Amino acid sequence: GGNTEKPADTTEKPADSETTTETTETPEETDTASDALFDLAVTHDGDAISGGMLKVAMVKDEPFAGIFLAELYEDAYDADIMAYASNSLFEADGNFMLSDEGIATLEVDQDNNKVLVKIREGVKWSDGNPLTIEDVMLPYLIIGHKDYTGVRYDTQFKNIIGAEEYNAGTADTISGLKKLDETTLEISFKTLSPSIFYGGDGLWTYAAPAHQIGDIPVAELVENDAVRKNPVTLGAFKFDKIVPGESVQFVKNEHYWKGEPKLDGVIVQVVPSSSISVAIGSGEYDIVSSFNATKMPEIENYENITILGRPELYYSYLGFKVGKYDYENSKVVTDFEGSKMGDVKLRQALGYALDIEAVSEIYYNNLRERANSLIPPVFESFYNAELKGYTYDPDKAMSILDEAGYVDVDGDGLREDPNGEKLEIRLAAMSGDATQEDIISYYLQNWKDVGLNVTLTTGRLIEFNSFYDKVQADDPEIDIFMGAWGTGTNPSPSGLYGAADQYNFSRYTSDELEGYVVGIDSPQAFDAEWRAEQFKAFQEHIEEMATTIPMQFRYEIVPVNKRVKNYSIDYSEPTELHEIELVSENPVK
Amino acid sequence: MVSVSNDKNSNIASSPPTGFQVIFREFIKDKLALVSLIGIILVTAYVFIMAYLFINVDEIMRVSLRDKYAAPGEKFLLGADQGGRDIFGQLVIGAKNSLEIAIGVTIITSIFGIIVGLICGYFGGWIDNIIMRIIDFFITIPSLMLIIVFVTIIPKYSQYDLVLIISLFAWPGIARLVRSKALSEGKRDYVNASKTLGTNDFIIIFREIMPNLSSILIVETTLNFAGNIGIETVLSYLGFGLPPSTPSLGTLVSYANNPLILQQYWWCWLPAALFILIMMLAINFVGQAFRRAADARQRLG
Amino acid sequence: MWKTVVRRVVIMIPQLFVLSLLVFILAQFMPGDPYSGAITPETDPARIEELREKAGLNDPWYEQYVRWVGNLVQGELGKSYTFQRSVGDLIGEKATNTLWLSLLSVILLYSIAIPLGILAGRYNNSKLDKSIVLYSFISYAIPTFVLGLLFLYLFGYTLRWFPTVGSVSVGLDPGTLAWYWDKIYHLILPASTFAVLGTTGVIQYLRSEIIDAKSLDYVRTARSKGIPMRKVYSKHIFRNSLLPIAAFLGFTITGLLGGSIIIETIFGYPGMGQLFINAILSRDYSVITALVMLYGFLALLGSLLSDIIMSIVDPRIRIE
Amino acid sequence: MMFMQIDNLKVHYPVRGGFFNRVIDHVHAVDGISMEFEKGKAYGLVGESGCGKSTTGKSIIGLEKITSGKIIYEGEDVTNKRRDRKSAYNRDIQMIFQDSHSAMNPRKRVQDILAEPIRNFLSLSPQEERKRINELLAIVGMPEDAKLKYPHEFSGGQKQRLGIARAIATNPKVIIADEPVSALDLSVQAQVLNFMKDIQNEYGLTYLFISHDLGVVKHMCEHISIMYKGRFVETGNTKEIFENPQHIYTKRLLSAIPEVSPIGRIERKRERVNVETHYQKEHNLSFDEKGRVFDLVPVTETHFVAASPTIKEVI
Amino acid sequence: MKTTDELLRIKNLHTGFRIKDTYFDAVDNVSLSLRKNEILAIVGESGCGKSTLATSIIGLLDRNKTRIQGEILYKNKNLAEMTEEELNDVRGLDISMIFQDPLSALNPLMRIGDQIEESLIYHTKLTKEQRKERVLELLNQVGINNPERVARQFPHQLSGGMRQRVIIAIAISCKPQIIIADEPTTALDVTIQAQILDLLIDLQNETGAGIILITHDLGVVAEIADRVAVMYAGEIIEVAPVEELFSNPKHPYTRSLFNSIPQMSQENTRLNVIEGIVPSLTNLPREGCRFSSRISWIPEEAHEDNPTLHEISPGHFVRCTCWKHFHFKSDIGGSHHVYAD
Ligand SMILES: Nc1ncnc2c1ncn2[C@@H]1O[C@H](COP(=O)(O)OP(=O)(O)OP(=O)(O)O)[C@@H](O)[C@H]1O
Ligand SMILES: Nc1ncnc2c1ncn2[C@@H]1O[C@H](COP(=O)(O)OP(=O)(O)OP(=O)(O)O)[C@@H](O)[C@H]1O
Ligand SMILES: [Mg+2]
Ligand SMILES: [Mg+2]
Repeated sequence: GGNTEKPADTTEKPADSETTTETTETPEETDTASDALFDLAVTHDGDAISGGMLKVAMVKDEPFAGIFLAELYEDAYDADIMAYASNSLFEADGNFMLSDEGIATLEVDQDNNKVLVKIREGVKWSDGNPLTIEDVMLPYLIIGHKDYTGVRYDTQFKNIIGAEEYNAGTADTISGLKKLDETTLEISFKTLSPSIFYGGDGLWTYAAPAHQIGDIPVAELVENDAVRKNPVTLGAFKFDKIVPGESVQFVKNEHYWKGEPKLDGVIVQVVPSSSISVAIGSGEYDIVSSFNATKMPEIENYENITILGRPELYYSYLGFKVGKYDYENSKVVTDFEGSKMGDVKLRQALGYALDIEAVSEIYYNNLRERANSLIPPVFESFYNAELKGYTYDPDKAMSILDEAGYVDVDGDGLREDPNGEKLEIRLAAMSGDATQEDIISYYLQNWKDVGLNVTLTTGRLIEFNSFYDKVQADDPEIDIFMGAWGTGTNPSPSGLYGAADQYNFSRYTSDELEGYVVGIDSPQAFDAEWRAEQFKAFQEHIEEMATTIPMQFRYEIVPVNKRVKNYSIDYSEPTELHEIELVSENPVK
Repeated sequence: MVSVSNDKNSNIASSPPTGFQVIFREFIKDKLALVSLIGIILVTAYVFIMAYLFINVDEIMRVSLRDKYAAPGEKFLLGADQGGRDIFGQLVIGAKNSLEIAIGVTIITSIFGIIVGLICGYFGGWIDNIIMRIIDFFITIPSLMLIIVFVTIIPKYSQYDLVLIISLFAWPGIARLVRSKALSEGKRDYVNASKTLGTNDFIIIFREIMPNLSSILIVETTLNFAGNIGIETVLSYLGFGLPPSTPSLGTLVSYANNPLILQQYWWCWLPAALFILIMMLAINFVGQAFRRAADARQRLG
Repeated sequence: MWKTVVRRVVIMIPQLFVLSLLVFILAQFMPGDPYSGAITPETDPARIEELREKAGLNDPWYEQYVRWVGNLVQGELGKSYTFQRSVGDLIGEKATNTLWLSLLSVILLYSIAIPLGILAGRYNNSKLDKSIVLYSFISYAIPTFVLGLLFLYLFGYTLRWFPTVGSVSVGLDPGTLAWYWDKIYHLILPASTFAVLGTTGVIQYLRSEIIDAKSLDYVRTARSKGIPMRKVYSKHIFRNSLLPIAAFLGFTITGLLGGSIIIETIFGYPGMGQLFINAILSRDYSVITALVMLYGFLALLGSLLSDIIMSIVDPRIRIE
Repeated sequence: MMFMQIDNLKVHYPVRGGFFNRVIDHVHAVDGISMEFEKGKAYGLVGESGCGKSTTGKSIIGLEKITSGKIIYEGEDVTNKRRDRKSAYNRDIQMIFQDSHSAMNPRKRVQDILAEPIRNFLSLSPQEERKRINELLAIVGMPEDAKLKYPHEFSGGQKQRLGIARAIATNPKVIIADEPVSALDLSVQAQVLNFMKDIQNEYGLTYLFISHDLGVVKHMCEHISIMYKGRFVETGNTKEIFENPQHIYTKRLLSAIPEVSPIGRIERKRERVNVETHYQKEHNLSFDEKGRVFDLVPVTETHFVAASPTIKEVI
Repeated sequence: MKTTDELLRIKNLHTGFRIKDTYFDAVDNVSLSLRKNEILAIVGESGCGKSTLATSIIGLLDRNKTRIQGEILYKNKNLAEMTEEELNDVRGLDISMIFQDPLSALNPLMRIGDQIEESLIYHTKLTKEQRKERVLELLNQVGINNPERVARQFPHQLSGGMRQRVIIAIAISCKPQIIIADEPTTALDVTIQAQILDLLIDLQNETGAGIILITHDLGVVAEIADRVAVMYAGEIIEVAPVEELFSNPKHPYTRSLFNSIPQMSQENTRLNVIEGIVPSLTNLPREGCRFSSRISWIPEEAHEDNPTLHEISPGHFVRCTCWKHFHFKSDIGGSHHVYAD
């Protein structure tokens, strides 16, 4: 949804092939890289009615999990829903950096590895209780608690001084947290990097209502009604009624610190992908989130909606296994000689052979585009627009292959390797909807056209979870794989391309690469320009090595009914939820 | 007693119970069943001949993006799907696959079910007791769910695995039916007679009892066959059927999940849906004719 | 009577045991586990390993099994990984929906099938009979999902008579009349699909029972008493033919539960069937195993119910 | 000379019930009967429905499991050998079934039906086999073209004759006939009975003739046993039974048989009522506390009656 | 006979079954009458049309598949032409029927009491209590000892004899004028048969109803019938008072039947055998003497062309004059090995 107040989420996540979930929780930023294919904000005129319910459809074929607490939820759709009642403390600017506009402000003391979080006075929870500094501290105590079973207790979190002791049970609280006064919290970190400005390095950007959940044991929290049924929140709207897994009704939060919302409330409903288009056409919903681009033709001609669109913080890629992960010593071991995909020419040829352009056009109606780099263009300052990428060029692919000695010696139409041995390349690809199967078969076809015999690992598309299982385990059945990352707001390659990173799936590392990866997040990188340079060099290097070939960037589109006013998905000019209005009682049909 | 059994005699005496003649007469009487039977045979033959001799699956399944949703016409008899693949070819191959699966499952489950059922029904006693417990177990467990679980855990699964998985859950029903019939048939005096005449049990089971159950078995097999076409398509529809890029009727029909296709690109799903419908109807009509032939009371001819 | 019921229940135990073993072993074979997708660059893989260890996923399967069965026996179904809640609560919520669906389906099914079956049987060989039989053939032949999709498209999307998502509109207070009505309103489409598909069996069964019954001796006796034909039908033929149908109820309900997987998928109805498919897709074992067990248990209960009803309605097999 | 003896034969069927379907009781279908067979004679077994007549026949031929007791055939104990299908005993003892229709596999032609015992018990060449079948058909008075027909193409009497042909195919010595004519009309019944008598005389067959029709038994058998609840109440030769019935149950049975003459029917009815009241009154004396029939005690050398040891003298 | 005594008169009744679009008369030109206080037995071999005749009278045949011609006069009304509704006023009230198989003739799912009560509901104006009382009274009347209990039981809980008594109770519940009993004792043991027959005699003496008793057992006939009609191939071939028929059977068929009864024969003699078999409905001989083919040694000329019933002595009618020429085949030394198809 086009919410406005989410704080930065710096984490990158693997994106599965279809859903747009991973990136829907991204904050806003000016879209500069792309020539606006779509509007970013609605321009519906008319006199607003007073109040009214905004109906939001969330396209999803499963029920939502319904964990409405930022510290605990795992399903991105929950976050989507929570956005209407967000407990977020910070707001971000167009560069995804935390701004001073939100409830709290951040002061970073780089030298002492300390930050100060200051909250506004007079902010109230949806139940009327005032926001206190304890509410800001509580999330740390939850995540760090020994009974906490989520994934947020991670390397970053351990960067907070005292977090590990607290987690081990040897300390009653996290020593790095210090309440300075009723509105200020000081947090001490082991180290600080530029990530801190994006909400990284272990900083937590949400508050939790201590007066409501402070006394609930952490182990029981996730099933507690305070999380499931009647969460107390800070956002423009507050939870009213919940049909588990299906829909949530919000009503306006009179205590909202920015002022009373103009709408009476919001209804968010899960709608299966099969029925969404028709529902949009009949004006059932005002705003549709997680709308799949492949369905674009189904709604293209509707007159009752405006289709908003913006690039997503996402890229998909073709990865090549050129080594193994050494789990004993926790490091990536690159071995070009010993890998089937060791030859850079072969990798490049595989890249040039893919007709991603056609797929983007036909299947995705140009809502996806050929990616040229591992940094989405949204990150204007980091994105290397100069890179050519591996655009479709089968002739080039073939000549490269000929050059490299991959020629068809036995005349079966398929190339053998330079030693004259049969070459079968095993591709692991994720399953998705029906389109995904077509697309993958089309890619296989592309490769066959240049004489490469690529077959599917396990003979079929692999379900999301086991796909990453296999890829991470360096399954010998996998030579190449097609994955995707949602970059989050911090596109730093650390964690994905570093020498010790398990998620460095292609298992490529080198001194040069490691230099860039480490550099980007080093204290030196507080110098923005230097950091940007490192980013660009990183992108160039990977393009050169072709161990990971970017495939597609994508657009997120949001159909909005013409009765909605003051709605925008622009990263830089976000919608203020409390400002949204409707211009008619009933949706436009 | 006297007149009852005599009545029965005279009833049966008026029409011989020998299989083919009766069946033939029944079909002559019931034109719909006849047309259905001929239709099934022709369609099946056509499908198999086309599928094995004239249609190249790789060719059919080749994605041709420019032909996305091509309408029926010159190039594609029944149009093309979103991958620009020929619907007609997919229909034929899909029909072949569905039929093969249905035939495979029917044969396996029938053979297994009939043998187990006959043995249980004839011998009774502890053999029967144990096997019936097993059968009860199979019948009460949620088979669709377990089939789905199976499909997801088989690493490299193919059409044949699917046949085996479905069969695993389908035989007990047949076995139970055959058992109950064999049980009552086994009580008839000709079985006792054979026993006293020195015939061994297995000959009695397979040469005496089985032929007498043949009409019921034919009926059941026919109706099961129809059902098995159904289960394959349902599984494919749910996404747990045939492996991907194997054309399947269920997959074709599942295109209708998308309202756009349902309405505008009807050629993607409608032919497959009609094919299933007509096939099931036809098999059912044939099955009903067999059933009437098997049951003297219902005969038309 | 109670003795028999208890006996049947006792017999169910080994069946459930075997089922649990089967399900558990199958689940062990499923690729991936709930943590395998939980990867972000900042997540320490060691943390995930630690979570796995904590959840006992690294123990030998038999230990996990014993633990699982132990919990199961105590009514503790485990915790869903995707929903982060007790499976019991989760299923409880969905089961209510599915049971509503089944219930309405059964009601619709019988209210369509019984009159049709009776008419076809009573006036057999008439035009009416023939069209009813044809109807029953077609409803047998038409694949569930095709009918479901057509209904959805026609009554849901095009005519917009019925809602196409969810089980109830948000904003209604549970327990109010409006809420109940809204639930039923959401159910009508899937339930009618179900009902239409289920009619075949009942119609054909009733029809042939009635046709057979007409020539039975006791019907002749009844007629020879000089009571009106209408009464002969209602008191002897229909009653006797309908009683077994009542006894099928148990089986019908379990059949419906099985079919719920398809129907709920088509209509996006949030019940146990949909939950199952989602659980399969997200490798939520505790949900998968619990659901299979529950379905198995319900199926057994259904057949028990059928037996009990049968023994109640049919004095010949009345059990003491 | 007794060439076959049945000694204290018992067949009990388990009755299941209670928890776990355990055996909770037994139906004493046959509960200790003894018989002796002389070659070439016909023995009748009479009693009301469910008294165990068929069970007796079936257990002798091996179709039912014997609970206890012995069968001695030509001096040999064959009790447990009966189940060996191809044993000499099984060849020598054959059965004619009540419902001739269901006793023949409707899917088989007459020639295959008749060939079944021949193939199982006699190793004949195909020609010899064919000859034997023709012979059999001739014996039962059927033309050769009957061979190619199916059982349903024959009338009840003809089918019964085919059944007899099958039973005598292996030259058996004993034939157990379980209600062979009760499904037939009078005139057809006559045909079959005549015929059975003829072959008995011709081949010296021994019959165990089971029937509930005393008239038929009287016509066919030299020796009659009256059965009641799995036990014999009276056994003796036909004359003794009919002219000097001892047991109250026998008397009741005899009085219930309708005479084929309207003359004197009023008296017969009165007589019936008398016997019935007598039966009801004497019932307790004639059976033990559990309603079980007493052991047999001799009346004459061939005539035995069940009587309580205490009232033996009274008789 | 006085006509006032006459309860039922059947005149030239034809009842045909439709088989493949043609009607075949299973009852072919039958005329009979039943008097008050009389037991009229109809005997004949299986398939000769006895049951068809009985069910024609009470109108229980499927009207779509049968054709009834002729008259069945009861109280000057022709039952054969009555509508279903009119017949319902007669059935159970004036004419009732007893069926052969006592188990299947009772509704297995209905209590005995209710089944008996049913006809009282429609034919009498008794109150509920009165009906209940009447049910018990009826059960008593048919010799059931503990009527209260039996009334509450279901058919399967009763023995065969008891069930048949219940059926009789149903039949006599409205004190009908005519009772048609189709093989009422065939399924029963001899001892029970005797009891049921005695019961029928007693009932008839009490109520004065006319009973049509259908049976193939000549012993039963001898025990209770007043008059006997012998049927063969759809026709009545001989009618006579019972003593007359048993002492002086005339028609060759009747005589053959008598001679095939084992009881009647001397010990160790051969039983009489009738050549051939009873023809099936579709190939009944429709012309001349229908029995002629089974007594082939009687010359053609001996049979009448259109045999009619001749009254040879008061009340004794015989069809065809061939009886005069009849002598037993075995008397002339024929073989008993007869094969006919
Ligand atoms: N398989 C069986 N299991 C249990 N009880 C049985 C079985 N077969 C027969 N019986 C019982 O054994 C008793 C004797 O049966 P049997 O068939 O021998 O009687 P019968 O004298 O031949 O009767 P009928 O004249 O009706 O044929 C009956 O009470 C019957 O219910
Ligand atoms: N519903 C019917 N349809 C066609 N033919 C019938 C029908 N009912 C009886 N028949 C035939 O009519 C003839 C007379 O039958 P009916 O039942 O009256 O004989 P029956 O004398 O009562 O014989 P049984 O002693 O066996 O009861 C038989 O040939 C029979 O096959
Ligand atoms: Mg018997
Ligand atoms: Mg009859």
